[in-house]
Amino acid sequence: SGMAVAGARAQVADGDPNILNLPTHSTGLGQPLAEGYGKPSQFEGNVQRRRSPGLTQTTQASVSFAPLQSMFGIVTPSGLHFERHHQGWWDVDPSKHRFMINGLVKSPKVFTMDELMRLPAVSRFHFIECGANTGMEWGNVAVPTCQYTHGMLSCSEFTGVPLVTLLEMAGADFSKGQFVLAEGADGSSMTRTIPMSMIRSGEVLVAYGQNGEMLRPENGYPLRLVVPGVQGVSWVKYLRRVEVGDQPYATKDETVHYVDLMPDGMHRQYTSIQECKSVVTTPSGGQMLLDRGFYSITGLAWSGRGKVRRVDVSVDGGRNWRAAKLETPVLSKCLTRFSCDWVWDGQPAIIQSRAVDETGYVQPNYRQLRAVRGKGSIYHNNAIQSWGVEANGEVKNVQVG
Amino acid sequence: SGMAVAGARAQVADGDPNILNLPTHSTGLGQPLAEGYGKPSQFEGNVQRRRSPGLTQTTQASVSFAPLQSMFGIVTPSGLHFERHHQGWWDVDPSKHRFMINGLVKSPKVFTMDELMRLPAVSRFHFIECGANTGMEWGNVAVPTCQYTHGMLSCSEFTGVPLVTLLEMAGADFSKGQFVLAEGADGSSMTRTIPMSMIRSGEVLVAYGQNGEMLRPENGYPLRLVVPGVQGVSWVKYLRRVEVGDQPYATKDETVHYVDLMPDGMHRQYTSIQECKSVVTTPSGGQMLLDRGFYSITGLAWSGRGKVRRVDVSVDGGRNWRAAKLETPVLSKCLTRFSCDWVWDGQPAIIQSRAVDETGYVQPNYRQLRAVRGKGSIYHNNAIQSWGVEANGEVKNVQVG
Amino acid sequence: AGFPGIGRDATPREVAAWDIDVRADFKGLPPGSGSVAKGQEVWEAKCASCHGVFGESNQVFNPLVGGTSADDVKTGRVASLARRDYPGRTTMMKVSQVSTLWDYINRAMPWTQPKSLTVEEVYATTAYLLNLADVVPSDFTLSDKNIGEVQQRLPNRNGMTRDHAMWPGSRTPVDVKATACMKNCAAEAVVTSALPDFARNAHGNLALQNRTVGAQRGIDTARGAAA
Amino acid sequence: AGFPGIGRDATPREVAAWDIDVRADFKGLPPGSGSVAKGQEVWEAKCASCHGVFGESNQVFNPLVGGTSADDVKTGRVASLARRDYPGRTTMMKVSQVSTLWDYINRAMPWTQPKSLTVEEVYATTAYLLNLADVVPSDFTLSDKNIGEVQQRLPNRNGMTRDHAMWPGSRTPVDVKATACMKNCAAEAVVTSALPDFARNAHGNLALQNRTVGAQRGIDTARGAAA
Ligand code: HEC
Ligand code: HEC
Ligand SMILES: [Ca+2]
Ligand SMILES: [Ca+2]
Ligand SMILES: [Ca+2]
Ligand SMILES: [Ca+2]
Ligand SMILES: [Ca+2]
Ligand SMILES: [Ca+2]
Ligand SMILES: [Co+2]
Ligand SMILES: [Co+2]
Repeated sequence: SGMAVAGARAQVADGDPNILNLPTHSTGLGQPLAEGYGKPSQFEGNVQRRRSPGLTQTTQASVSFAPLQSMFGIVTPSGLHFERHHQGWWDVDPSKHRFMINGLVKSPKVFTMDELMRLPAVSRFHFIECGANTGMEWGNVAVPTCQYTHGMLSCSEFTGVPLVTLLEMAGADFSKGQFVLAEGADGSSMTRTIPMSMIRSGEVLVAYGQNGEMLRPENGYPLRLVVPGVQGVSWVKYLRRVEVGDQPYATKDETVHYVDLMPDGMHRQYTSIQECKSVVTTPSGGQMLLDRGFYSITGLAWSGRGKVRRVDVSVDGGRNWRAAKLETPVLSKCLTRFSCDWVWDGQPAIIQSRAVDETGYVQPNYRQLRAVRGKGSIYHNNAIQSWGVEANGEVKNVQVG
Repeated sequence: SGMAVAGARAQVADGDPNILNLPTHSTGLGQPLAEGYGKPSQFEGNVQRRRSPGLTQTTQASVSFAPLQSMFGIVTPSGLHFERHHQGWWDVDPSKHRFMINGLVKSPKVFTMDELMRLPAVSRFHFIECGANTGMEWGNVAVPTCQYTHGMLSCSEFTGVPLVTLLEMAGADFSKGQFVLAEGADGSSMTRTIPMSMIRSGEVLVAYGQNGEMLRPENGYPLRLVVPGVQGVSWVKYLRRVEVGDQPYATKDETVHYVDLMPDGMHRQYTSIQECKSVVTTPSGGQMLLDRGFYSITGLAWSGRGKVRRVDVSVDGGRNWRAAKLETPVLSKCLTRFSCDWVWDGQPAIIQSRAVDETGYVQPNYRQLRAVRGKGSIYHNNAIQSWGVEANGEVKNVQVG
Repeated sequence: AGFPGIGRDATPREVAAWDIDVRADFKGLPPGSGSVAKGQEVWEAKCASCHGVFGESNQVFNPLVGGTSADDVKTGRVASLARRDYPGRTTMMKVSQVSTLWDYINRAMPWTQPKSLTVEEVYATTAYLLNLADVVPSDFTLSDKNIGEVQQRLPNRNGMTRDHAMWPGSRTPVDVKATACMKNCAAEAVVTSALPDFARNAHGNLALQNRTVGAQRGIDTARGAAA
Repeated sequence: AGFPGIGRDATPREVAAWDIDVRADFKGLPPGSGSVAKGQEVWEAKCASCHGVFGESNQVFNPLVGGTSADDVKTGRVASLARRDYPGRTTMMKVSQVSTLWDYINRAMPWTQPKSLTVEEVYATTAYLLNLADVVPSDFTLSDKNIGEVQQRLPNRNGMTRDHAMWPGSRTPVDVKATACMKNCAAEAVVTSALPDFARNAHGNLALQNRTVGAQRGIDTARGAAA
């Protein structure tokens, strides 16, 4: 058989030595309080953010991917939150950080972190996905695991002040001011245009909190714009300024990058919303089933347009589908964990998931997506992902047609 | 005036030097990808778990408290999850860990971690609170900050297999088997009785995941019982065994400890459910308001009997109350974040919060609680917490009557 | 719903290796015995360093023995538990089941070598503790045969109740009933307890226990109270 | 709702220090100018080490220049963008607004010293890049006066559309419309793309990139493909 790794079911005639011989931890005194700030088990050393070799020329304009294949539920531990930097990251002194509002406002304003953190805040669970997530796969299979195919995706509880509150304090002109420019304080001073309609809804946050603590330095400490449903580049890190204007700003990362090339050579500009998407994370590419028998296929689904309504799973490459179970709570513009029973009979299989959101949008397969958008876009690849299970238990990234 | 710390509103005549002189991070190249497993900002060094001096004689039978005063939203970052050990903690090798079911079952069973992690899992947000949380305050004010008064409280997204599924696999006798003993694999081999009614509802989990990653070693890696709504000691860590029985087990931590002394000298045994409770975390004891003006009073509310229905806030020591805003989602047996606007006029104030749960239970004040339970219980102190704001901005832990 | 390939039957030896609990009705108690004299020997060798020769030490853990009386042995209620002036609560004051002592010593003691005692040593140290508390005489040998009788002499055997609403499934109504008054409530907002100024810094400098940015700072308690 | 005590008016100097953005309509562009010749000087001193003397380098970042033609300057559409066989996409092929170049060089370049250039240097390096792409002649001086005309020669100025459903508020319907077929769907479950076996280990050993316990393991790709 092809089962290279023995399932951990070691058993001698009258019992497993791991039971019969009591382990040291059952017969000794353990460690004193860990206190301070804790860290994962030594046995979790393989669960790390990673770069994709050769993807970028520098490590300051680069990406590290979250290990989705090893994660549970919907919350991303902040230590594993994906990174995307355009000019490196900084650990900014929050006592010196300032936030400015200018442009079409009655009076431009300056806020300290102390002041921002005194204002009424909200806490909301949202996904963040890089617009280039799965971008390496537009043309063909390029990378082996879901860490690399889908790992520019994370989900956190963000805490911050609705931007609309701050704009109101500055006396923003909400009728002329149809757009907002958000600007970071790092070297790239990342700039992106956000339409006022999103801000007015109260969804866009000037956030300092992530999963109960402050943002991590690599994710924008001490201040980041949170733009639910919109690609990560708009979630400006080290946020220093918001300007209210009457037209979009055509910044570098909305004119040269994060523009989607269509087959006719036209680029779509200001593509922002992350359309409905899903991926099976277990089993997934680069993994190995240890044995036949029962498995729970699980994965993540999300939509930039609201809630996930349904996820279907196929194990025959898309011919037949079953509705998966969705974990509650199902939240808007947030990851949703799904799962589906499966008994593996040892035969080759192709596992897929397909998400449907509350607008009725159905996640497309590669054929459907490429028919409209071709293969050259880089951005916003939300095609159905296929994992091929081989008879020897190896699971591989494949595309089917 | 008593304003010892200047609010960070530094401003020279024509502008703040932190704006006029661009900071290094705006004019240089930042750090390369952090990759690996990230950590908080260097400026967050004060946000740590801490011991309360003199509370325990050893650091292996001891507690470290979560810094609630510095946390946002409802998720506890796993690095700040409170600790309570009875015989120290261990980093158990998951490949050697086994889980056994015996007692009133058709056939006793053994599972490896590999096998448990193949079964259908659920992910749910729940609070965990030590039954002794706030225990130092039964008689009088004993500790200065909400880290020490309420910090044996955390909240995570837990992932695991419903225990009922595993009991069904073993053919448990659900009619005779009204109780279950859960047992850990550490030196203390912690044991607690769980009533079958809770297990049958599907709520009790054999969990391995916490906030998207594996449990932390100090929280029971690789396997922990999750018993929503019930005090932490029942969430047996390093879980090795569950036995189905027809009566409770009268273990040390349900016969000598975690028993609630009543004024008549009687102890309540098997006190398990954490009744409805809340605490204002900001501003809170040991903090200092920097200035008069607007503040958002925020805190946490929870109930072991279900959802929080309402939280009221008082700033005059309980004479008048206003309904606070509750952050969504409001989940069962989970923390709920509340907030309430407040403009501080510089006068002394006493801040309190009072939670009401979906059963209609109202969190009591000290007078009401002590009238029934006296002052000697140690456990299950869910009284309304008072924070006294002095004219100089200092906030102190006080009790009022 | 079946889960093919997952889990297997435990063998009898496996169950025996782990099924060590001893219940209040003594289910799980292995046959055997141990004398107070033997218990004293084991105690002095393996227990006294932490708990003191008479189980009185407060160094490593709270005292195990003390606070019970001959009268408590008769009534099964430890009278000092109802006193507000009694200094501490020992294990022997609280424990209501002798099985609890046996089970816990067997699974968890000695602290640095749990599960290392022989069955006789567990009986013997349990007997020794019971003798220190005057529950059994000095010449007593505790065994699976007489442990039921000893239970009938445990000072606090009648001191526990399950008649409360915090035991799931109990039908007892909630004991503390507050109401959610909103306006002009009957609160005497008089401070009845607060930390004395001299204890300001007893938990360390609170300025270092709060974030250095945000709505508030920690009080610099190293400085002493403000005027 | 007022928030007394929070926030203050920004001073004009503060706004000036940070309000550096230059919009497509040149709002925000400071007056000034810079020649191609000056640009070449600055370029060779401060830019060429990373981007190559002709903006062609792929060492530190993707090539800035290349792939545009004189015809593109006329049509405002870069023809090579519609070709599937063209090797890469340079900045100059994609950029549709000259303001974007000015704004980005001004805020972010040079990479290790962003915001260090004078206004003249920004005009000059922008002019130099435009000259490399044959948008302006070698003797050109770019200024706030003529930049609007230069925009009319940018190769890809007509190459952008906002007519799609992913720009919030757009009324364009969603472009990709799939349906959720459940049974016997028209899927040809034929593998059309997969990693070749020789690339098994190209991302490192996947056994070390998966948890060592759980429903699955990582494939030991250091070993080579299984038979
Ligand atoms: C090295 C120190 C140490 C030694 C030696 C030791 N103990 Fe303990 N013992 C402790 C500590 C600490 C605890 C409290 C554990 C906890 O908090 O759960 C404890 C708890 C106990 C308790 C339960 C008390 C209670 O109220 O929870 C008993 C009974 C006990 N020990 C008996 C013994 C016996 C019998 C021995 C020798 C065979 C022994 N101990 C040896 C440190 C020790
Ligand atoms: C030390 C290396 C380095 C130097 C020196 C440098 N650059 Fe860059 N440049 C980069 C990198 C890396 C990027 C990509 C940044 C990103 O990913 O956002 C870049 C991006 C650019 C871009 C945008 C290209 C695109 O498609 O996003 C322009 C235009 C540019 N540089 C011009 C200049 C000019 C003008 C100078 C000199 C004044 C200069 N650069 C000096 C490294 C450098
Ligand atoms: Ca929320
Ligand atoms: Ca859930
Ligand atoms: Ca098998
Ligand atoms: Ca048993
Ligand atoms: Ca002020
Ligand atoms: Ca501007
Ligand atoms: Co990106
Ligand atoms: Co506890």
